[in-house]
Amino acid sequence: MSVRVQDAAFDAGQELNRFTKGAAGAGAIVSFTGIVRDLDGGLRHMLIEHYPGMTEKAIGTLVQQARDRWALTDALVIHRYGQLAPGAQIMMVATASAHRADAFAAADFLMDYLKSRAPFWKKEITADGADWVAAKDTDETALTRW
Amino acid sequence: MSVRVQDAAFDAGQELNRFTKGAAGAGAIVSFTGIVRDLDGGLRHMLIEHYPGMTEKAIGTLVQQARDRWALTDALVIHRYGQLAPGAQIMMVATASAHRADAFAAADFLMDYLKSRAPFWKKEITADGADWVAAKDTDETALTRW
Amino acid sequence: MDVLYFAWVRERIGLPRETVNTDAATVADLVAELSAREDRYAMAFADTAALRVALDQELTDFDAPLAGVREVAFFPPMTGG
Amino acid sequence: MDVLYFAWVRERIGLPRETVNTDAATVADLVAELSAREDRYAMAFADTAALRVALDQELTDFDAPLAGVREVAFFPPMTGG
Repeated sequence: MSVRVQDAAFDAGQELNRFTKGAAGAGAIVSFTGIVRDLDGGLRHMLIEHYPGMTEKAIGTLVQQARDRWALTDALVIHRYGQLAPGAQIMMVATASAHRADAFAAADFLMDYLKSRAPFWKKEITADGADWVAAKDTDETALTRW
Repeated sequence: MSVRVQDAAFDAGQELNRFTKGAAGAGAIVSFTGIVRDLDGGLRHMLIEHYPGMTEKAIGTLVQQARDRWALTDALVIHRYGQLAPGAQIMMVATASAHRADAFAAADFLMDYLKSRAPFWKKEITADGADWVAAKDTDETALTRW
Repeated sequence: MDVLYFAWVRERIGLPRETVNTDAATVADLVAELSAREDRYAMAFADTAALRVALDQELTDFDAPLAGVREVAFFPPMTGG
Repeated sequence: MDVLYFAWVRERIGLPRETVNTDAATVADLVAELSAREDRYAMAFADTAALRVALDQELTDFDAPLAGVREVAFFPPMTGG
């Protein structure tokens, strides 16, 4: 079980391999990687602000909820903050379970909750200025699935 | 879009990184890795038989169905056959999309259909003998979700 | 017509593939014809509900006609992934 | 009591954190007290439906009592992931 909130870039492939090696007894590994999309070539970079201390606690609570709900042998969350270029990897989630349904559901659940319940805020810097990304109603609605 | 049916081992982390690099415009990458579970230490190895020719066609059709249904920028399926040791990686699926819901749904769909509609058969070799793995009713039922 | 067998169907029949000359109209007719040949076929085909069939590498069912088909394959339910 | 501001709340108020001496009983009382101070607070807190609040790093709502709380944080809806 590992939660990392960091400024530095990470290597998703290396993280996936290390996670897989450590997930003894798992038959199914699901990973999610979030990438900064270049909005029609207009994005200079993205700034991610977070709430140090609360971020780690909030993600830890979400991971615990996922473990209580599904049979996971392991889970990993990495989330970056700071300045990210288009194409950069923002975050990743990985889940390990004996069976694929649990690994998929837990990763999907963690992503939905990380979107709306972990204290991160994104700001997009374009040639025209800078704007805070608004939370989407669909992200809030997604939580009702669980 | 890439489908590989192979005897050789693959490096899931390296495959994920290559896939991510190639998935221009994607904001979300989901991967699934299937691993040979060691059944209480009793498994010597697993043998996977397949139907050369039909396997590639069947997987290609499933990938096309996923593309028709969800907005994917790319998809990857790798599936091994032959003799696999406990802990070995059997197969992987990766999907890329602008949005996480599509990437998750497509990967989940591909896994459900690969389980029951791609011509692979698993045989478990233990100290007690060898047994073909029976298809599970739950795997057939899972298809009704789609 | 090439007839292919996989997994325990292959093991029961004792070969992976053979060429069959037949006038069978449907898959079910072919199954009946093969089952009448020898016990090992009869045993492999005893419960067709536990079997799947593909014609020219496309899954189908036991009612399907064989006209124009070059390759028939019999196997148990698949266990990929 | 430490009061923290994030994202556009921080930008409108013009600082990330300050120490506030207050007798406010609830979060809503604190918001009213800060809003009465200066326009920049009033602007930041104009629509509390567009805001979220955490007490000692746990999400809560604007009715929550402040007794015993050491750290209050105001911010817009989160956009992680």
